[in-house]
Amino acid sequence: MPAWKILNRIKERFAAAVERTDVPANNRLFVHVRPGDLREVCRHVFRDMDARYVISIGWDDRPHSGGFVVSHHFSFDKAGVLCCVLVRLPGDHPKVDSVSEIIPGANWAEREFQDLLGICPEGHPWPKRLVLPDGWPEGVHPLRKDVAWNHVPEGYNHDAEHRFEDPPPGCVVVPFGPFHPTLDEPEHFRLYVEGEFVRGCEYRGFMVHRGIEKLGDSVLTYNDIPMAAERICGICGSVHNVAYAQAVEQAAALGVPLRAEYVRTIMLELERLHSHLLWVGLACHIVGFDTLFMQSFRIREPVMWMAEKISGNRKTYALCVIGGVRWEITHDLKDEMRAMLKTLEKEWLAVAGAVKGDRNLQKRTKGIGVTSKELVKEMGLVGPIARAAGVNIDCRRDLPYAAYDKVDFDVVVHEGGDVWSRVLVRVLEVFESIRIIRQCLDRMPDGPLQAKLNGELPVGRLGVSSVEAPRGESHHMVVTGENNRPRRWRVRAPTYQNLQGIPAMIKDQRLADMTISLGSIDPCFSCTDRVETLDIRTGGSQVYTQTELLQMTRQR
Amino acid sequence: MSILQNLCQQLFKRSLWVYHANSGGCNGCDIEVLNVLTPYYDVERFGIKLVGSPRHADVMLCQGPAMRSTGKALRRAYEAMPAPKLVFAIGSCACGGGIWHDTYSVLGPVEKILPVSYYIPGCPPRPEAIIYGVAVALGVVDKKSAPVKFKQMELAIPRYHPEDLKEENGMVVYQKCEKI
Amino acid sequence: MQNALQNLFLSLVNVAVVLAVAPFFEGIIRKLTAMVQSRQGPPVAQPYFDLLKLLGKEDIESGESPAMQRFSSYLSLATLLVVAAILPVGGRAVLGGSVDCILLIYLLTLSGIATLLAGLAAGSTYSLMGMSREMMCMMLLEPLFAVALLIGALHTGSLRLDAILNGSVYSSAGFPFSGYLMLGVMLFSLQAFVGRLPFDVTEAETEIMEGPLMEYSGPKLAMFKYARMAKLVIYCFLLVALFAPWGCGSGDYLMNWLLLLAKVAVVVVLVTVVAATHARYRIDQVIRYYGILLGISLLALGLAVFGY
Amino acid sequence: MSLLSKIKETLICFKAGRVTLPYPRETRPVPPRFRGRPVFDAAKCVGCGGCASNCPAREILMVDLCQEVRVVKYIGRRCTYCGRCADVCPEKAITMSKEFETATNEIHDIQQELELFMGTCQRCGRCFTDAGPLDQLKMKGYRFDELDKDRWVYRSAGYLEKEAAVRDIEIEMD
Repeated sequence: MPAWKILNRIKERFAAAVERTDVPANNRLFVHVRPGDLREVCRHVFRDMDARYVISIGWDDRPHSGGFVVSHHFSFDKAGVLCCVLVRLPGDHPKVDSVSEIIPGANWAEREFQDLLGICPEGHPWPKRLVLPDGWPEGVHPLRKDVAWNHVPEGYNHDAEHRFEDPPPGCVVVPFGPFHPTLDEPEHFRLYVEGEFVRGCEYRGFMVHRGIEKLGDSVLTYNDIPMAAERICGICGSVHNVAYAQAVEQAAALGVPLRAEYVRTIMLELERLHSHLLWVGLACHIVGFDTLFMQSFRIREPVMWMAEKISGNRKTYALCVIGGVRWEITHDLKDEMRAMLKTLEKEWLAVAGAVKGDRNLQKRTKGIGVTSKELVKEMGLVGPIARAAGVNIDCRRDLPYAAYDKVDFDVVVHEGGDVWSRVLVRVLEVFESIRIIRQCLDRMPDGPLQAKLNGELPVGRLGVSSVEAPRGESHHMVVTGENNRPRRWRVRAPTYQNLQGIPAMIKDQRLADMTISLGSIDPCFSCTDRVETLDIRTGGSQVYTQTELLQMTRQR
Repeated sequence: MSILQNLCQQLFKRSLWVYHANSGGCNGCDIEVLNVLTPYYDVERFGIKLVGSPRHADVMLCQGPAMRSTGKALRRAYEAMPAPKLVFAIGSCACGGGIWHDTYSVLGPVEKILPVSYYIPGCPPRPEAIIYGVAVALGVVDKKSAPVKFKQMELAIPRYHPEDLKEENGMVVYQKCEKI
Repeated sequence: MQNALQNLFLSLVNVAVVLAVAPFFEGIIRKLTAMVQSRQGPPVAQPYFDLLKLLGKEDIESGESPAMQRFSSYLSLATLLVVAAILPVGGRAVLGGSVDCILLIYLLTLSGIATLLAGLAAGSTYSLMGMSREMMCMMLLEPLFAVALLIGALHTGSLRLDAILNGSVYSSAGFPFSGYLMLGVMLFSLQAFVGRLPFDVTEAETEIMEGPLMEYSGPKLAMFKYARMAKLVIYCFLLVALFAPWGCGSGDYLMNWLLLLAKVAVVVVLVTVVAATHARYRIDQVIRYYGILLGISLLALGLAVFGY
Repeated sequence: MSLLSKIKETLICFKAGRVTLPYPRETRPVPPRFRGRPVFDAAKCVGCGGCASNCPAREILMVDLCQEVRVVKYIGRRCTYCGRCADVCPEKAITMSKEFETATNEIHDIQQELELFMGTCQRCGRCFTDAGPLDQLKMKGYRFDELDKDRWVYRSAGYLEKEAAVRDIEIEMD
């Protein structure tokens, strides 16, 4: 179903509400609606048309149109269309109807633009500060255009501590983080524990919020941003890099040479390989199985060497510039890569064979951290977490980019929904990645690496792009702008959504399972936190059913 | 007692327990630090071990810039370590603050909060670079870098040859200038 | 009088040997684990360096009650050293044979209690959690050993340690059925006794950050670490002495020790390989596992009472 | 079944054998494309400032001491080793070296500083050629060289604290 058909269906219902529409391509749809009808339109798209919620983004458009803009992004995975529902808001005291009641997964996103832009989500169930540091005074919003990127407001309180809610009665508070051996990244969970069972948690994250988006729209330029973008996350850097470049290219309607598309695909899959191998290792480390941790890192190391040979660095590949890539893959490298893939496949086959029957490992992972299909839908969970719960989504197939529409691969789906299913999904995806890289190596054409660009990029255009990171869909939006830099660049990393599903996953689990449940989403806090601070809370010590829990996440 | 303390200092060469604290970096350095523990690099052969509590640690590996939100926690972790203790800054973010060294939520390099003893630049540093940094710290190898300064002696563009670089007061100075 | 002095001297030799070899076995474990993990691994002498270094580190006084922290750290090592002193190497009756297996069980329990105290004294959330786990494990684990000794006592009709440990039923030609049963139980619970994977729930680094030991630093940590290493040697020793004392009881005292250490080394290798190939069990799974073992051991005890 | 898996896992472990590399006793050659520490060649540098304008970490600084002397300063400590400076340099004065063993106890050890005499072209600020399709767009409005106000030639001035600026650059003028 192409974009215009979806548009027609929206228009049928809300003819009066739609102010302006834009269909730049068959797979992109921008619908501007009246602020008053936003909630109903979103409900229709999310519930009746069964779209997947991606993210909500706000930006300061005052220098150009005198107001703010808020955009809710949805994905029609079966039709392969990204749909953005936009509203324009006034320049003073911007307010927008909150959609968190309808879409629980929008909770963080709305609090984020409340923090960073001062757009008030009216009717939000729990508008607590999410992103900004605790000592940050009210009323200063760093992403507004009139605030400099290095502006630290007066009244910043260095001694402020986060104000946590009181634990439910009968529960002990177990602080988890900010420095915990399994987390590797600073995040703070306050677990409410009763005996050995976790009854709820409050999350104070966004400690890795480095203000990257602000840098992107005020200091860096179009071609610097890929370098910053890949440092959003050290493991899936290339994903952000490519997603950003694609968003800009899409906004500017810039074609990329076919060869560059293949190079991007290869690097993305290489990244998936080393990320999945890493994850299997780390998951084993979390449950104390250090030998398999060591072995999967041993198997992974040649992949890192390969990446270093292609791009000159093991992690941050500095791969993309707008309109192409910087590194070519020569014939020698192709041969080396094939040899590397061959040994990798052999060794991983042995590991997969051994792990599948390992009851000791299964005991620690089966029935742990269960997600249901409903939770996936409500919270917008993506990637292996969704696929392990039987939800068949994969951007590589649904919203094809780079050279993914030119290669064959299967999307690995499992029904279990628990940590063990996620282990299996990831173990099997390694083989799919190997398959994709092999096809790319065979089919890569010759040609230029970068497109020739004449003149400046058009201004004020919107580009959105989704890339399937090892952890799930990574979504970038760019509004092109003046001075050779975007007006707004927003990153939605997969962990941003997946993390919101954690309270439901760890509820009433044993404390010992908390780490592996959290680890199973392959959390990448640095991705999530580019911008500010947050709390999730599911409290109470009685047992909740799934529906009640969802109800609660909506309230909070 | 002081004999034991002396011995302890000496034994750092043979036994070094590290605690790694990511104060807000991108994960890249984290994974590389994990990587040096794994079969190909295996720093355990130098007696280096990763520990989970700062109380057990001799060295704190800092990755990521000092953030406004984690600065205090980082400081607390440092204070929890028993003396003698070292701090290593790993990666561009910890050494210099990275691309975001001056944004609203970043304080800057970790040396703003902690006394850094050794710097290991790189983004991320390869595992070998980390091992090298540890080796420098333990005095196994000598450091190789020194600040480079080119100065104009005459009003002409010099043509430089690497062999004309001379060390002077711990700096490499280009001495010989040649008129074109 | 001279006999008593000699006895005392031999006990001291016991203590010295245990103190000397404990880090060595730990070193072997680390080297072996490294081998399994395809890497070079630390030198075998590594644990000696670690301990010496820890002794020179600053000793941070923190937590609820520093005095109790100090006490518990010394207690943990001291009890194990007392156990070492009363070990009847080569069938030697210690202290004129006045040491019985009840004392041994008490002492072993006391070393567990030292960990409890340590967790309690530190007072942080993770320490307390480690403590509660340790308590649960202890309650199920300690009876296993007691049952093994009791069966020996039943068969020999004596509670004397040297009688039970060396040359008791377990080594005699008529190895009773309950003995086989108990051997199985002890083999399956050995990992738990020495606190290695997959049963190191009380100190799980990735779950509760080394639990009770989290707050300890410097010399106190060294004491705990040393105690842990000594525990490995002593439990392996007891297992060997109970079930495979052959070859001991004759000849030189030091020869006896060497033979024993060789056997202990074999057991240590076994422990290492199992630890390296298993994931850590969760506390409830551990408890269930111990429960089953306890059931079997009680069955064995019942059988032993009826003479099987 | 489980035991079989364990045996399989053990086999995988032992099959691989010991793989530990002997570093630092022996070094493994780095790949040819490796991006190590950038090295500045004073003989080739024309002082165009392209590197400074393209550095994502904003750590290549330019300062005009006077009309004739320009100082290029590479601080090094927050370098991301992306190689953009080497890409845009029109004279290929910057090369990404193979050095990665740069660990030090004194962070200033990785600094590089070039003093350049500037010719007549120095004020155009556009001396560098385009390496990528977008680089030609970058040359607008970054140059800031009002000497008495702020001497940092950089697209956004004053991002460095005053003291740091003074400490970072010590230039003896004779």
